[in-house]
Amino acid sequence: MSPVADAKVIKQNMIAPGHFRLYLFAPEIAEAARPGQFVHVRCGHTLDPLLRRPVSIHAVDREKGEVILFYRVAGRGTALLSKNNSGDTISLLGPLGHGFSMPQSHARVLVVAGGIGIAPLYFFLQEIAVSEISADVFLGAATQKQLFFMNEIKESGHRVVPSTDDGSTGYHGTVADLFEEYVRKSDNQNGPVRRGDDAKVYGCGPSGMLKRLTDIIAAAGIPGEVSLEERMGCGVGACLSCACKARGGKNGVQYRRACVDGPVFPAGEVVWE
Amino acid sequence: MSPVADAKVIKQNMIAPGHFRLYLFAPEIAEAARPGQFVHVRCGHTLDPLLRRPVSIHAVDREKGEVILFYRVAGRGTALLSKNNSGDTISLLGPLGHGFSMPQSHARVLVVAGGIGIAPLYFFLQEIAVSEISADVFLGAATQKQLFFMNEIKESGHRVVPSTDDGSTGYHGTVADLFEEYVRKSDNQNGPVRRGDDAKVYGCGPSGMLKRLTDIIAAAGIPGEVSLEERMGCGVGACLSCACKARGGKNGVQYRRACVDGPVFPAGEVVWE
Amino acid sequence: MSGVKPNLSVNVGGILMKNPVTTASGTFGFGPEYSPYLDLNRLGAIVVKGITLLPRTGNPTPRLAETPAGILNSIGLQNPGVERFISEALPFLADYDLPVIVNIAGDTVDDYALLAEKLSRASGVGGLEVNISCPNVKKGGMQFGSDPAMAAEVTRAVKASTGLPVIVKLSPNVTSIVAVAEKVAEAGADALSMINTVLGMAIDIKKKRPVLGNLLGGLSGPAVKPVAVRAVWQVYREVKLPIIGMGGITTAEDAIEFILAGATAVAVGTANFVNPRATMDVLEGIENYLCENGIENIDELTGLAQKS
Amino acid sequence: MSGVKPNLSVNVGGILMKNPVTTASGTFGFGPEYSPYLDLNRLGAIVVKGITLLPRTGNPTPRLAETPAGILNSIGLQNPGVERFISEALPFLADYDLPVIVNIAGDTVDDYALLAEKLSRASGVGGLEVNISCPNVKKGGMQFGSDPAMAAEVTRAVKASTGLPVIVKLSPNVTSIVAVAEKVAEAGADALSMINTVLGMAIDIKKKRPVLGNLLGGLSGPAVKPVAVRAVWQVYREVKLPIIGMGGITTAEDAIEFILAGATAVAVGTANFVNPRATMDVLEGIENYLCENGIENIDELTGLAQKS
Ligand SMILES: Cc1cc2nc3c(=O)[nH]c(=O)nc-3n(C[C@H](O)[C@H](O)[C@H](O)COP(=O)(O)OP(=O)(O)OC[C@H]3O[C@@H](n4cnc5c(N)ncnc54)[C@H](O)[C@@H]3O)c2cc1C
Ligand SMILES: Cc1cc2nc3c(=O)[nH]c(=O)nc-3n(C[C@H](O)[C@H](O)[C@H](O)COP(=O)(O)OP(=O)(O)OC[C@H]3O[C@@H](n4cnc5c(N)ncnc54)[C@H](O)[C@@H]3O)c2cc1C
Ligand SMILES: Cc1cc2nc3c(=O)[nH]c(=O)nc-3n(C[C@H](O)[C@H](O)[C@H](O)COP(=O)(O)O)c2cc1C
Ligand SMILES: Cc1cc2nc3c(=O)[nH]c(=O)nc-3n(C[C@H](O)[C@H](O)[C@H](O)COP(=O)(O)O)c2cc1C
Ligand code: FES
Ligand code: FES
Repeated sequence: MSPVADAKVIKQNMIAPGHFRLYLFAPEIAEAARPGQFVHVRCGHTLDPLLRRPVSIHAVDREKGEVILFYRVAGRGTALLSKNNSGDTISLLGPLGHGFSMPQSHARVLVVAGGIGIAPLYFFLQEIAVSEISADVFLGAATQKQLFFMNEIKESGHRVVPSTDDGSTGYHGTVADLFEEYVRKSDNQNGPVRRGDDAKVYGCGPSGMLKRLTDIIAAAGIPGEVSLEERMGCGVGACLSCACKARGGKNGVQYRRACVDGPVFPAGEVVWE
Repeated sequence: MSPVADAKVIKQNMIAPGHFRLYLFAPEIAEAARPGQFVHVRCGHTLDPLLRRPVSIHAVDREKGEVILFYRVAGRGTALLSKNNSGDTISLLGPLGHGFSMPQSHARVLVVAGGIGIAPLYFFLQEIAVSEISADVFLGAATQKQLFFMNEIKESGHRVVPSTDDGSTGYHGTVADLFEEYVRKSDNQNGPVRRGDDAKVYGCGPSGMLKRLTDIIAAAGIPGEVSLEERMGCGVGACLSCACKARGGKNGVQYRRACVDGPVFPAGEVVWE
Repeated sequence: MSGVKPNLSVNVGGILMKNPVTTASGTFGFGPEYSPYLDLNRLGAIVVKGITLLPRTGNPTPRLAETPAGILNSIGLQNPGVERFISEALPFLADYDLPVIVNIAGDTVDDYALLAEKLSRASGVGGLEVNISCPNVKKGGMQFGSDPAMAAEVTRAVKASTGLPVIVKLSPNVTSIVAVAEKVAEAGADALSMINTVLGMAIDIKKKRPVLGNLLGGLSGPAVKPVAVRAVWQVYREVKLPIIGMGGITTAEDAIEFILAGATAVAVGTANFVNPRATMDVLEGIENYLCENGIENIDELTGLAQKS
Repeated sequence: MSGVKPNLSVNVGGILMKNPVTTASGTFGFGPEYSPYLDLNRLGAIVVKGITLLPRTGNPTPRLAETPAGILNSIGLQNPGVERFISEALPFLADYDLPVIVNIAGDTVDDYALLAEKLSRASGVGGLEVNISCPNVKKGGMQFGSDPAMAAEVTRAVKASTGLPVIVKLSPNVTSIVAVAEKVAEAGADALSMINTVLGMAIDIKKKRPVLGNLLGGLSGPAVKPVAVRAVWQVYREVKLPIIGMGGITTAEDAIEFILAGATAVAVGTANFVNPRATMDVLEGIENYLCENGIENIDELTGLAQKS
């Protein structure tokens, strides 16, 4: 039986305006969770809003039985969620979905995160660090204050290349632009990423950014995986509301369910609208 | 303009299981409030539950600008209300309705409160104490632990005669039974309440109790006022959902609006179903 | 653009409103009830409680039940009758500068005609809203609204008895609201309003009987908003009459949904009970939305979602 | 009395259910999706997602919008088609001991007949639920459900093609659900289920276009409960067929409202998305209610509110 956990809030920290890290006691979920998976969260206790909200698992502490979420207040559900304090109870379903595949130990790992997209990739970076794999992390945000967890990521052995839309830190532009330049340079100068390399890209962020990322890596011939954000109903594959277009099937394009077939898909399989 | 006050919660105390005293900062309402009036309270912040809940004004502290409510958790709305803590904001409409008339200074004041019915009568007792009127208070509850505020009421100069359904304190039986005996004794023994006395009864409690009370005082020829509990929509007289039957009109019976014509009515005007 | 004040005025079938926000009949009394909470002059119009020829005492209590994000009501047209409405309630509104729209309901076609006639002779009435869709009365009411031919007959009778603009209020409790709207339009209605309440019911599982004294009731409030927006969308496509949209509007965002779907004006109903200033919040929010979107004229917004 | 376990078993037009709790088509997949969360054997029956003759890809996305205490969906009958349903989905359910009710939808009367035939030959099907009320498909769907004569024709065709119990699922989007129910009963239906979703719509005010890819959608969830209870109440009075009640059931209290109004069984739909164990909570709550009220047999509860 998969748990519907009534998780106790351990603590909740606002780490920037509208951005929260929520620590929940849910040992079974912590135990089972893999990077890229999500929990389906009941944000309030009344019939409005009605549906759960999908939130990536951002980190776990298996010893303490903790599941940690990192989220941005986007609307009513997440606003309610942010009102929870230590001792409150939140209903969680999970871990759900198909996460990131774990890279081979000798692989060249490139992580591209836009905005809140760092949420699940942070967990991914934690987990590969345990296997002593280090990654190049391209971290994009609107502005310096929203470049979250740079130091923590560096401390676990990864390299971080930041970008900001307003140029307040690092590369001035989007993280897709930054990554494109990086890949182009690699190509030209025989640099670190080449066709045939055992490189792999892991991306999460707004869909515009992921579409660009997919184009860039397709052109460069690098495989990759991206995590999609679809509106979800059930989260368990029953309602067919999270349909997203993927290559395959009889007509070359078929609907797949982001909640169980994803949210992480091989970049090359996604059919962008 | 009447206020729709966004009142800050000063504090909320559970004074018995499921019973709360809620202190709100709402100076305009505190200033204007009269005993028997109520506030229309938004218990949550979402669309469910949708409607406000009527709650009597239980006390005010005009100097501090405080409005105090005393309520019992009866369902979803009041359950949500009980979750509010100091610093939270609650929307109030009020003071609303037609309250108790203030007794003449020489009047013999008899107060009959059943259960949570003490909520508005407490305010009434406070206010008449300021005018140095003291009352005989018949206070009924299911059990001793729910005989609220006995000492506070005594301290403000009133006499309290308690009754409990389980006999754990005072008279063993309902407060209506207690009051009936009292009135009968008064009659027989030429005691304190007599026809022609300037006595007046003020009652609040479950509708079964108020109906009995009305019968008792009608038989004894004592005037009285009772506060009714009707399901309310708007609270301001617009929706006609709080209709209650009262004597008057062409057919001898007419609907009156509990929210604006009441909630306090002369006992003799109420037509009990 | 953000400096320019957008033009909010609308014309609903000859009723000139300074802005598109009005009240839903039966949820705003006759005006005095909410006048302590807002300046009535800021409303685009006021629609008063449904009026019948003779006084009505309304339905037995309880008359209200709360449901998820909605309410059921079975008030049953309690009202003082048209004579006392004219002599006692109308004068209060004469002091305000806004169109007064009177919602009328009858048991027969003649009732409607007579009501229209009497109200046309009264001073201070700016328009009539013909309630052929009340689920809470035995005779008339929804019966007229669920039969396109009957709806048309009532419309014609009212039009023949008045020079005032005539708005016909449609029921959602029909297989095709468009079919009713078309017939009503042919019969000469100047505008449409929709939706009246959705027929519903609640049962008290402790007492094992219906909650409402009248058994069935009309569902309103946020719960019905999707049904109402759909009705406006469908009718706007087929019928060229201005629409007053209503059903669950609590915020400006809700109101804008209705306007984008095809409404010329909007009415706030159940939300008044929750927030007495809901009409004002809606009005201010619409104005901000127009500014933010660089729209100078509210008319440009009507039906815009149909064009995408 | 409180010691005695009440008898929860019901007979829905020949389908024997060990308790009155089933699932609403389209909200519970084909079984495997929720099997990690509950023991399917504890359900009274399972109603699977709507099946068509040929596979369907469904409607364009977005297919879901949240509304106040409800959701709008426009899935559009995405399903693998009857052949693959029989070969791939049915075997999973064969391991369980509960009636499998297959919801069928067609574009033509013949489609329905053919589906019924094919499913009658498959093993492991306990009954058919005829979906003449889906608002999310262009052809067929609600068209059949909104015309009593068409509804009857579909019913007759299905009955002629199968020996399985036939439940006809009714749409609330009609002027008179009783009129449809009566014709369907005359045509030989063994039971009725109601309600399918209420036709609705939402508009994205940022994008200024409908939220759903398919523009209109079906409203379900707590918001529609009063409409559904009313439908069950009205039909129970006039038509002597067992009813599976559904629409907004999230708790046992909700389910009991339907039973008191006249339902023999109840289905949990949208609530599964919120609480995967909603069916179990409903079941346990019904059992407690019966115990507390000293009712030995669930049948005694059906329609009890009509008798007060
Ligand atoms: C698998 C998955 C993992 C996610 N992980 C995270 C995370 O770790 N941290 C985080 O901050 N957010 C995450 N999200 C996004 C998060 O689910 C939405 O921000 C949230 O559902 C918005 O709910 P709300 O009630 O606050 O806003 P709403 O009021 O519902 O909506 C606000 C805005 O967000 C859009 N929206 C609503 N639901 C979704 C959805 N499911 N997908 C895309 N857009 C939506 C609405 O259309 C609207 O524009 C994830 C989404 C998915 C599908
Ligand atoms: C003028 C007035 C003053 C009141 N003052 C107080 C007070 O000071 N303290 C206090 O504890 N309670 C008071 N009440 C009662 C209080 O309003 C209800 O207990 C409350 O509305 C219940 O809301 P809920 O959401 O918690 O319960 P719900 O879930 O709505 O209902 C719980 C039960 O209460 C019944 N109910 C709901 N609303 C009302 C209503 N307005 N009147 C009567 N029964 C209702 C329901 O039918 C149900 O049986 C007052 C009521 C009125 C009309
Ligand atoms: C308490 C109440 C009384 C109503 N009375 C009337 C009425 O007299 N005439 C009428 O046409 N509609 C009446 N209605 C319907 C409303 O005008 C409106 O059409 C409906 O409530 C939907 O809008 P809402 O969801 O904003 O409330 C009434 C609604 C409520 C809630
Ligand atoms: C996502 C979704 C898909 C549905 N698919 C079907 C379907 O395939 N066939 C059908 O007859 N009803 C379908 N329905 C309607 C439900 O079975 C049910 O009648 C309706 O949702 C009301 O119940 P609820 O409020 O408990 O969800 C669907 C409903 C939803 C929400
Ligand atoms: S969210 Fe229901 S199938 Fe994916
Ligand atoms: S509660 Fe609306 S008139 Fe009294």
